[in-house]
Amino acid sequence: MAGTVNHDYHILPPDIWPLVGSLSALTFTSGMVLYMHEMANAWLVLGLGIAGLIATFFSWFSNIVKEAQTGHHTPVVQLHMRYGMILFIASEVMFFVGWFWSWFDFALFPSTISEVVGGQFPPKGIEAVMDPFSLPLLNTLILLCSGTTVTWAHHALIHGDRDGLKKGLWLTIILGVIFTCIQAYEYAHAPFGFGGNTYSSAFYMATGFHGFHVLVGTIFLIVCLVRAYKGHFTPKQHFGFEAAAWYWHFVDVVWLFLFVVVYIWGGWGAPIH
Amino acid sequence: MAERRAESVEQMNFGEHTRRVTRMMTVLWAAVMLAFVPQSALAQEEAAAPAATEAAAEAPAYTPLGPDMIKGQPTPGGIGFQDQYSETGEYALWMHDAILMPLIIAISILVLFLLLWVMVRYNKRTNPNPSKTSHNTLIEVVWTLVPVFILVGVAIPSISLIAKQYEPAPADAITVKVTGYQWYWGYTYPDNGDFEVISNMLPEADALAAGLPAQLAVDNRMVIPVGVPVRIQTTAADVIHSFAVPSLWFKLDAVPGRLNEKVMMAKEPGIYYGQCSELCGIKHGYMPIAVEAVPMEQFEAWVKSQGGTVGAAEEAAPAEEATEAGEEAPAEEAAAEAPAV
Amino acid sequence: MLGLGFAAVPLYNLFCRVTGFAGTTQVATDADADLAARMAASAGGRMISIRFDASTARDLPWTFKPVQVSDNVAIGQRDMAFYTARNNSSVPITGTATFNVTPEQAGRYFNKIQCFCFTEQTLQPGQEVEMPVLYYVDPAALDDPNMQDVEQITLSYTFHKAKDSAQ
Amino acid sequence: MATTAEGFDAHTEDHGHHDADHKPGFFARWFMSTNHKDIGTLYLIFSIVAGIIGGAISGIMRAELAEPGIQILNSSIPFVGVGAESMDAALHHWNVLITAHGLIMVFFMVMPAMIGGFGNWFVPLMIGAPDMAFPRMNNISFWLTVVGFISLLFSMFVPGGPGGNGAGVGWTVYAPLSTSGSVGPAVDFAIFSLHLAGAGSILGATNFITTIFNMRAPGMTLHKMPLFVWSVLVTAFLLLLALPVLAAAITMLITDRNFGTTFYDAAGGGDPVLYQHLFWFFGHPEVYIMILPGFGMISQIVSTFSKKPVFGYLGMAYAMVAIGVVGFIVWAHHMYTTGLDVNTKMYFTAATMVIAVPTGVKIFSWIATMWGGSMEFKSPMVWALGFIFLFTVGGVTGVVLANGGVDDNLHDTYYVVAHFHYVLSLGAVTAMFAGFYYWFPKMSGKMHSEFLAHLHFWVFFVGVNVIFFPMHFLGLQGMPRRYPDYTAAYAYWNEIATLGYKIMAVSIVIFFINIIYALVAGKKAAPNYWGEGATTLEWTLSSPPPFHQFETLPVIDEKGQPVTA
Repeated sequence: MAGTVNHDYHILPPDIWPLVGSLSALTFTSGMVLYMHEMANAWLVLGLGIAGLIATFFSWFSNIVKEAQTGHHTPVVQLHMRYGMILFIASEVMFFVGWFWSWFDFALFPSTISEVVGGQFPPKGIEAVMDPFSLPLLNTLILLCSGTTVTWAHHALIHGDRDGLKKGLWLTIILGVIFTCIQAYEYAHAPFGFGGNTYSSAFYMATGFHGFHVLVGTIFLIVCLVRAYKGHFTPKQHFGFEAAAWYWHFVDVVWLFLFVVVYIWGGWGAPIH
Repeated sequence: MAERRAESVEQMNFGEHTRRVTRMMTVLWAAVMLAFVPQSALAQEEAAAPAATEAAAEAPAYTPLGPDMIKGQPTPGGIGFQDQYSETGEYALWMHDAILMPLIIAISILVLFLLLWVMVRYNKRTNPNPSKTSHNTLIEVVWTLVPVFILVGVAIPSISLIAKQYEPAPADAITVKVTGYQWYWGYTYPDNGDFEVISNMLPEADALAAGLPAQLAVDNRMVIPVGVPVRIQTTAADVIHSFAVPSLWFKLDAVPGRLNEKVMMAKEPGIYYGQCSELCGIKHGYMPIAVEAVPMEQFEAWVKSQGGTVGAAEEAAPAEEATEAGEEAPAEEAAAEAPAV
Repeated sequence: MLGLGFAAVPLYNLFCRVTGFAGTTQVATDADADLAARMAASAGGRMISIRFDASTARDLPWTFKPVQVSDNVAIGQRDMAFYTARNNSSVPITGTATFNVTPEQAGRYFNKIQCFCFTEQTLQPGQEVEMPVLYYVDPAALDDPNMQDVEQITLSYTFHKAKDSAQ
Repeated sequence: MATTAEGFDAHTEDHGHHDADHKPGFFARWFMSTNHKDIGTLYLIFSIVAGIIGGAISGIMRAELAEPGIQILNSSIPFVGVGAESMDAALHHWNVLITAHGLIMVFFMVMPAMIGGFGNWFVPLMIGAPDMAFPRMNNISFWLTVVGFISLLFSMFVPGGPGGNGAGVGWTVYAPLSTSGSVGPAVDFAIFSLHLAGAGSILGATNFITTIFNMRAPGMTLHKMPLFVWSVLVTAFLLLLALPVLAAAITMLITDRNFGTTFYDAAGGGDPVLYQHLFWFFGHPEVYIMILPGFGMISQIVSTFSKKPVFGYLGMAYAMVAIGVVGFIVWAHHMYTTGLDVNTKMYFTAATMVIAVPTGVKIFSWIATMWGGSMEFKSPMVWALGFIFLFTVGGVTGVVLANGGVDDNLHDTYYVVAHFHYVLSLGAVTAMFAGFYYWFPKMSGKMHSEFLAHLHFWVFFVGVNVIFFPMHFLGLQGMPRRYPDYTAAYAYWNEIATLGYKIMAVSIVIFFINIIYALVAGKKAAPNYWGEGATTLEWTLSSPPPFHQFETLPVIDEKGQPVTA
């Protein structure tokens, strides 16, 4: 203990962003409350909160990138990050469990509940559901495809093929953006509105939160692309990229569940739009 | 882990079995009760004597029970359950007083005794050289298995108690539909002309003036016949309430948009108090429940005094009609008959 | 892991039970109903009592009642019941109904073949409608030990103001 | 806050002989911290502040309940909102108080102290790690908890339900009382408060699991970890898996309230009982989250002061794992009266009783640890002994409540209140005080007064028992919980309970006197002030430990003891 550090862990200097981030989160949620209750200055507060959150994420992750570039991310620190990412994804999975729980509750037992739903699911009020084998199937293929392109990028990276990495990432991002656009189009042209009954509530909230995760995943991949252009990743050390890829696969798997459970099974027997 | 999971599966099978046994027991019990009913009815008349004699002249006129007939209410400084006036209540009370209480007191005292013992025997002065024992597989297995056996022992009466509480009411049982409102109760008697009694808490001064307990007394009680199972169906009009009568061992949530059902039975005539037991807003504490159990004639008199009907009449006419419609008219026609909307 | 394996069975049961399996009425087709009637005929026609219950949410100024309080039907036999609803307010109101069946274990055997007007019902001021329900009790109930003691099944409807009802 | 901080500062100077002990300035150190010990200290201070607020609220509640009728709520006491003019406002205020008391004590007192405070301080120390795996994320976990608390405070000053300001929906926030039943923004602030604190806890859980899996000192296998670390590990998993489900459930509340979804609204086909399922799927693991770290601390303390290794170490560790796992499949025992069908109720009765088995293993193993030991009755040990007995009493009433048939009478009565306060207020809080006295000198470098700590124990022990034991009687007699007012028959025991509160309040004053005494005049603490029984790694460090410890990682031998160089 003579003042020399003899371990590979990463000891960090003090940082202001956790405090800023938390206050921004509070500003954001408070802004949400103001907005939901149509109170004064809602947009101002909400905007401030979002701006603060964006600034926090930007600076925070910039710092992590800088630290990685300056060699602070020893193998054990990289292992931390792997664990951290896996656990974060595990908690995300449980978040979706909540939404699927309500979906299954409504779909399996359209009951305790309701003539509103006509004792059936999708409920009577839903005149038509989306055809799962039209746009949703296309979206499934797009996401699956993007899963392979991101794997391609990963392999290219491991084999030192920077060009392949960039191409793979570009493709993945483009596919992600197309997915989001199709999803937006689908929402805009859905044969049922938001809320008002169990089907559309659970449908929009589950697919909506998935869509949000796609958006986050896309941004994550864009960051990776930018970093790839800056020459950040090496065949040995590229956890930032791997985390993005894991996250993307998680988003992918959730979509498969959504596609099978919500689009195909959940809409079974209902007239198709 | 595996052991424990398997254990609970076993308990469940065991539960099935117990329920069968319980069902048999119930039949036996019902037979015995039949034998007793006339006697208890006599006893009731005695108990209700003062009220009955006055009313006797004009046959069955209804007189609300007075404060002397309050049976189900907390006692000042009481430390146990309220006295129970129903069959399930008595069984549950036995289960608590004869099985659970002795068990938990024994466990607590055992732990206390062991703690005191180690404190006296194994402290710094009496045992300066600590042993280094850190394992003893046998004892660890013992203190895992013994609680398992004890719990299985507790589970037997527990599961049969649940089975008992879920016995459905007979088809011809009087039905009371209890609706929770913010912040009062409504009691509907669909079999007796579908009138609704609205029950609000009596202001403290009025309650005390009438010799009734404040916070519990209500303006209109829920009247039920004594000695027979009553089908209670609960629902709510706004938020979740809970219909609870401790002395009849009854508690059932009233959930909006949903009907819950359970049997209530009072063995003796009397007034049984309860209170709303699910947080339902500002006056959650001010929507008490008062159940008044009276002999059947009194009950019928009360129903008439509320403008209700008594007897088989209520089932006959419309039901017949509906049956015919259902049997003769195919679905499509019926649909056509119904006003198109 | 082994523990989880063992837990799977009760967990599966649990899922089915907890999520509200009981209390669900089934929607049946005419063909189902015919089959049920034949099965019932061969089983000897045990009777069961059906009670009809109606509630209204507090914010809906309607009178909503069953026409008949209860009815005796042979298990498996199709039967029809009627409810009436009346709008007591001075504006048109759209209501929707929820239903469920008690006791809990009876829900899975209570089949509605058709029920006509409960979904999104708009009533003009003072308008009164009669709404029929065509139903039968599945003879499979006769084989369920949980149903042995059930002598009466309650079909309960609650009318709420429809979510998007303008008022 | 400042006093304590300076106190900590002042007495670490003599260790400042190298780079590792170079401390940042005041603002950087306490608002931008990336040091697990400082963050732990912040958590403890925050938890004490929240505890004072939550405790003051329960004081108002007990004062109101001292006698029948409404006395305090509608009298004019110049305190947050108390002194409502109309009766409705007074009654609404009552609901706001019970809601705030529950949420504050659960999310902002017990959890921050147990996991954030002691977990942050001692998990890295006990496994021989220099810090947590994600020091910066550790800090945002803390600040998210703080802003969550602030959001809850906001909710008290904006309109809630009919009747006044604040969220009066109970800590369980049951729909539809929390949706159509209270339309004001207060409930939204309260729900977002849970979102924020929950996000902090999930990040914290990720951090703890990573730290425990990856940063154990060389030679410290999972089966050589101190039990406190085990308890935090299990707790972190419970947090990680349970909290997101709560987040989903309360997000559904938000959208039902504001965006027209109908998850819990029967009018749109939804089901109010669905909320209860989702809530208790989180809520039951949550109660273990609050008690498991306490189990861990008690194990350390009992072992230390018996001068014996923990008896049945593996059984103890896996009992906690079992409690954690079973905790996920018993949730509906909180819902026995909602109209569950008979089979469900039987299943949950059986499954719930199973939990008594691993809990029993823990109790008996603690006693067996003391058996044959050479016990020293220092203050932490006295608290630990108190914990074991009180937790047993709280636990056995749990066995009573587990029975679905019996619970039909006890559900939502004071018996339940007594039960969960015995395991939490007398269990978790007692464990926290035990841990506090055990480690306070390690954290501050100053010895507290053993006399005051013992006095604190006895006054507290008497006080809380006088508060909560009569509540069993009230519950058996049928008094429902969440009532501001009651019939005269309940007056006797309520009055006694309020008396108990006063006694308990005195004990808290003693606690603060003891802290002040220690910081001002306490003797300097040696590295291992508890002597030979204390064998875990934190005792190899100075008191307080250097700002950055273990710059050369300790090595653990076969027996689980550090190899001395």
